[in-house]
Amino acid sequence: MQFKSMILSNSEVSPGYWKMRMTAPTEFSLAQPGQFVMVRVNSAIDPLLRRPFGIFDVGMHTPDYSGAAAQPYFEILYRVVGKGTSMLAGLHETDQLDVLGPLGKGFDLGTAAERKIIVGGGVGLAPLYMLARELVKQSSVSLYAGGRTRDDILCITEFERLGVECYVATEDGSLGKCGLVTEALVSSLSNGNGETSIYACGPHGMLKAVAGIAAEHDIYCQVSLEGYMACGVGACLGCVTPGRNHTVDTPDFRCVCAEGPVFDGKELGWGC
Amino acid sequence: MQFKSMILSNSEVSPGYWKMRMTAPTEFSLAQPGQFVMVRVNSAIDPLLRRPFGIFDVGMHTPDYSGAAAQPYFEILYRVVGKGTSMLAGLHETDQLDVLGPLGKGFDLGTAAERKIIVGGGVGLAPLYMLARELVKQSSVSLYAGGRTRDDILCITEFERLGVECYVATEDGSLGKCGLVTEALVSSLSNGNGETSIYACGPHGMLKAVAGIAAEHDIYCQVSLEGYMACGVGACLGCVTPGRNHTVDTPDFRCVCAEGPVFDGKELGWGC
Amino acid sequence: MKPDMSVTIAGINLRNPVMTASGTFGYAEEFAEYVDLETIGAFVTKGLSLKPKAGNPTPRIVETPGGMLNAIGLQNVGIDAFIAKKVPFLRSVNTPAIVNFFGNTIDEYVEMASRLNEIPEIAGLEINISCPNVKQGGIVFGTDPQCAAEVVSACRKATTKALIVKLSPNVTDVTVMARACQDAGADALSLINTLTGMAIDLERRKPVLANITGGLSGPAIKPVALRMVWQVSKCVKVPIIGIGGIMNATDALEFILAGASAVQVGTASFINPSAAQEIAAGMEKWLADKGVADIKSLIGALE
Amino acid sequence: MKPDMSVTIAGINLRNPVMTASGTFGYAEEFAEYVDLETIGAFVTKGLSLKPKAGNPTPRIVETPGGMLNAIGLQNVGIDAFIAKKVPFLRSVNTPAIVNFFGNTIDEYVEMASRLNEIPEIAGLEINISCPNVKQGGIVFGTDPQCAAEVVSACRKATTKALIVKLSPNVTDVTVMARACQDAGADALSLINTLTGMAIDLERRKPVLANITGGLSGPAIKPVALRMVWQVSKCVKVPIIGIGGIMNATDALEFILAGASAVQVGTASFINPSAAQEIAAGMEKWLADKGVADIKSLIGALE
Ligand SMILES: Cc1cc2nc3c(=O)[nH]c(=O)nc-3n(C[C@H](O)[C@H](O)[C@H](O)COP(=O)(O)OP(=O)(O)OC[C@H]3O[C@@H](n4cnc5c(N)ncnc54)[C@H](O)[C@@H]3O)c2cc1C
Ligand SMILES: Cc1cc2nc3c(=O)[nH]c(=O)nc-3n(C[C@H](O)[C@H](O)[C@H](O)COP(=O)(O)OP(=O)(O)OC[C@H]3O[C@@H](n4cnc5c(N)ncnc54)[C@H](O)[C@@H]3O)c2cc1C
Ligand SMILES: Cc1cc2nc3c(=O)[nH]c(=O)nc-3n(C[C@H](O)[C@H](O)[C@H](O)COP(=O)(O)O)c2cc1C
Ligand SMILES: Cc1cc2nc3c(=O)[nH]c(=O)nc-3n(C[C@H](O)[C@H](O)[C@H](O)COP(=O)(O)O)c2cc1C
Ligand code: FES
Ligand code: FES
Repeated sequence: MQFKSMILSNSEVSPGYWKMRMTAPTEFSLAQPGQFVMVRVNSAIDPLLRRPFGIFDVGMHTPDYSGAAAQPYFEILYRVVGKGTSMLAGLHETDQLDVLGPLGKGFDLGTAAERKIIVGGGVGLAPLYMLARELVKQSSVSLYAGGRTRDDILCITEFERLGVECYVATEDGSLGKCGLVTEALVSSLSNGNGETSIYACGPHGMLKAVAGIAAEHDIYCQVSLEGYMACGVGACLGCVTPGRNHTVDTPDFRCVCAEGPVFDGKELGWGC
Repeated sequence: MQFKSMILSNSEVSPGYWKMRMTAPTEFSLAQPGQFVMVRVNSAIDPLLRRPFGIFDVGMHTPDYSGAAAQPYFEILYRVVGKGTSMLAGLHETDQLDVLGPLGKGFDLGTAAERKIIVGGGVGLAPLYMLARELVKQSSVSLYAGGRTRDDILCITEFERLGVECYVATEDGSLGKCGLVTEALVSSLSNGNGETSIYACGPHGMLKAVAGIAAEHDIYCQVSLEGYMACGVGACLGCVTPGRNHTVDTPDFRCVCAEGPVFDGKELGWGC
Repeated sequence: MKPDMSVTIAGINLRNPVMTASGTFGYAEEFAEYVDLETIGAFVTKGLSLKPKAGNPTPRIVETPGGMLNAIGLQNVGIDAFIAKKVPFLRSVNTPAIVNFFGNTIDEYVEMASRLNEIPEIAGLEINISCPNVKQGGIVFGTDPQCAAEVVSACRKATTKALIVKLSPNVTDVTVMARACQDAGADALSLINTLTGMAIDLERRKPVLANITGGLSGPAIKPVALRMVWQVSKCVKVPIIGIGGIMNATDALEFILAGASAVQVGTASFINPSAAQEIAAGMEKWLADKGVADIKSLIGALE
Repeated sequence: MKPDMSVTIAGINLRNPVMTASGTFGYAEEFAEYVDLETIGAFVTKGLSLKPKAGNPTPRIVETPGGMLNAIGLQNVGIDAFIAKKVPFLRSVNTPAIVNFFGNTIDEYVEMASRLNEIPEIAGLEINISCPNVKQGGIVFGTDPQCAAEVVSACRKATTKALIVKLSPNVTDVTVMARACQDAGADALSLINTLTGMAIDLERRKPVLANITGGLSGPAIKPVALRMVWQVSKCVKVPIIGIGGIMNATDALEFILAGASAVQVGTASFINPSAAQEIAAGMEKWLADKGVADIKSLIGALE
């Protein structure tokens, strides 16, 4: 759906990473973990295109002053990387934004029996919090969070509060294990324990590695992709990613915004 | 000069008319009545060009909290007519703007002996307040303010506080005399009293009428013009206006931003 | 009094002059959730070819100042899948559907025209002789009056449906192309397609788009589009469909004044999926406010 | 370590590759208060003709999305007043001055070239064969390879100074024009001039510009300019000066990667009078940060 949203809060949660809470219509609470929104940063033409962000969480906001009705909200967790995100970081409470969403296909929550492993790199954790919140209701969940430095490890305490077992790895060793999060992941799998399902979001390189590891261990693995998007609704074909059987003569492009952003790792053509 | 300025206040003084007070470097206090500034509305490319505004006043701002040093400021009085002015009206205290100015040639203050008549139409009053403030120091000053309705008659109390004799005319009669301000002006001149000098700013039609009246009575009349401006410094030649002797073969274009915005009414080619 | 917003383009009656531009509105389905599809004048579907087309590798789009570049490479499902999977939805909506198509040879163009001619759900055809993205593709036709005329007259023979020719702005004199296409049998002309542009990623020292160059669209190109529509309207008799950077009702009405009988909304639908509906409503409101009884009285009404 | 920012264009040594574009920096004097004129690579002065030129009636400029249209009509003081009133200032500044000029006939172009050749303070000439504003003016030369070649070779014979030819983007194939001008004796090519556009005032039902059409400049045209610079750099040997929507150091460096040996900053100087100086400084800082020793190593370094 398309709606005007009012900013309830917008603050820096870690150097360069911001969390914004915005009002939403009631139906928005049906958003699935892994779905995203397209945010129009302002009503001018700079920036022109909407910006896509995963849905970090949804909930009900109860204003301080008594008597006020509770207000459905959603949150995004975003990293300031360029023009649009810098402008977002400059916005204040009560500022208005035009939002499109929830968009795309979210994560398949799987079955209670499975052990759930979540792998997130940097801001890739954004769409995984709401997922964890759902998964812990039925299964044991562990999180493997990776980043370049400690500043890239976001919201770990929130995940722990959910009862998620958290393993952290940073490339510079400033927090948790020193190295890539995928290494920690492999070792945990090597002592193969029962039915497992993997959920991953992060840099393309990491997703490719995770999908590879999952394939080796024959584990069902869902990855959430990014792609340059204009429309967010499957119309422009700007965001496509090659599917498993893609060749130029037998095109097999998948639309990240409409068929994804969450895909079965085995369904994608990971290229080289 | 070019400087970063911080907004000290920005409020609506009459429906659709706003006054903004902004910090300025010390040298800015040398600004002459009739000079203008070019304001960059934001750092994005929409709007792309700076917006020109007359300097309403300059002064020293003493912050409430003690110990703080007094801060030179200037003010603009602006009417919300389009994209840029709407955005300006949306700005808050402490927001920053990039400002170019003081620009252009201001009013010639004349001699003490002369009686001074100021004629302003709508937002054309903006650059005339600072002028009046200077003129009252040495001469008797009367103001003829015109507008479509009462809402277009701005800051009259400020002018009166300076000791300026104010005559108001509105086309719908909602304030002062009903009709055009130029009619009131003519009648006052008809009982010709000694040496007089006229200063006018407002819609082109009004300026043309005032210049005509002044010429008839052989009175020295300075008018402040508007023109579509890109650079504000005499480089783009976008803002020109035809001078008295202008013909296509003997071009006599005057640069409003550099040679004006204030011109001797007799120097301009008023066309038809 | 409700203004008359209806126009007729090449025999197609439109409830209002606002169409959606090819490649920016998918096959209409994609926008059903956001727009009342029966408030729009017509849709133009994504460029179609005989065989399915893979399109270009990614990145395919990039934002530019006031615009965007795209190098989708005309990815499309091909005419068979189009008939099987897309036409049924188009049938279900009471709004004329115009199919934008292309080929790599005159024969392909002709085969497309004749096959599309058999589909009753289709109100008209828009020939894309101007897509700048595919190297061996349309661009040749779109920049040479001779070739353009050949394609158009060949397609003209192959279909009895309304034939709209979409012009490229990447030419020295668009009026030459316009006259050539009119004389070859076009019922209407739509312009402009995208301007060829390029974006560079300084840090990677590479073009941003995998295809290197792409087509520039959005508000940035509006002044060029308005100028070309105005130029063409002065030299052809067939109706003109104005395209290029239309974001709101004011933009659309400017194109009408410049000589367009209808407009297409493209990139704007990405920024605001309900743009076409809102623009149509905004135009009607403007006419009502100004007491203009009939939109047709504004076509080419520039003083 | 301080990067080497110097480049040589057509024998003119520039301390850095950042020039100011003709018509956007006056005669440099106008900006002396805002810019240290000796931090800029070179200035190009406002288009000059034999006789003073009145230019177009007003309005002459209008803002457009991400850009602006201008129809100044090449107003200028004429060569006599230029020599008397403007050259003395140019002499006083230690930065190369390049004079942009035009004529309505080949003879006028030639007379201008030979008279300018006599002025020692002038480092080079830029022939404007591409100004889209004057009806009987440059446009003809700028869009026909034959005419362009004639003007250029005629001027070539009339001057020993560096001869830069400024190309129009309003053509089907800019590489054809580029090769024609190179072969006719141009020492360098500068591109792009403005794209022809139009703006309409809906309420008045009139074109905004008194001249009806004008030249589009600013960020909006950057993708088209980058594409043309890249295309031309692939097919000529002479150095290229990149122009079009350059607002900051990143934009300028993108043009260098695309194949430009220098750039010109135009509209940006209106929005920020110190743009050229800041861009030059920003480019140097970027090279220093990346450890690039010499700007020349980036020319055409696009992968
Ligand atoms: C489905 C999806 C979900 C996302 N979720 C999040 C999230 O939860 N938190 C977060 O911080 N970021 C997320 N991103 C990335 C985010 O969209 C970009 O960081 C953001 O668009 C950058 O905008 P900018 O103007 O600051 O950067 P600029 O570089 O100025 O943007 C220029 C253009 O490139 C596009 N772009 C730049 N980086 C990316 C990217 N990584 N992915 C897609 N488009 C990009 C922008 O949308 C814009 O069109 C997501 C991307 C997608 C596709
Ligand atoms: C020397 C000078 C002094 C001025 N002083 C004042 C003042 O003190 N208070 C005030 O309210 N207005 C003043 N104006 C007019 C003011 O500049 C315009 O109202 C303003 O630029 C409109 O911007 P916009 O984006 O809201 O309107 P838009 O219509 O969106 O602007 C579009 C373009 O047209 C230009 N433009 C629109 N109207 C005018 C106009 N009347 N004059 C010049 N350019 C215009 C804008 O600068 C912009 O480039 C002055 C103009 C000049 C030239
Ligand atoms: C993503 C995208 C895809 C497009 N695909 C096509 C196409 O398949 N066929 C076509 O004729 N034009 C295509 N176009 C061009 C548009 O139909 C339109 O002519 C152009 O975008 C200018 O209009 P706008 O500025 O409103 O977007 C496409 C444009 C975009 C942005
Ligand atoms: C107001 C204005 C006047 C111009 N006058 C000239 C001119 O006299 N001769 C010329 O060759 N180009 C002229 N140009 C074109 C610029 O030199 C430059 O090629 C064009 O503006 C694109 O660069 P930009 O986008 O950085 O402005 C003018 C441009 C503007 C905006
Ligand atoms: S963003 Fe347009 S199809 Fe995915
Ligand atoms: S605004 Fe540029 S010359 Fe006056």
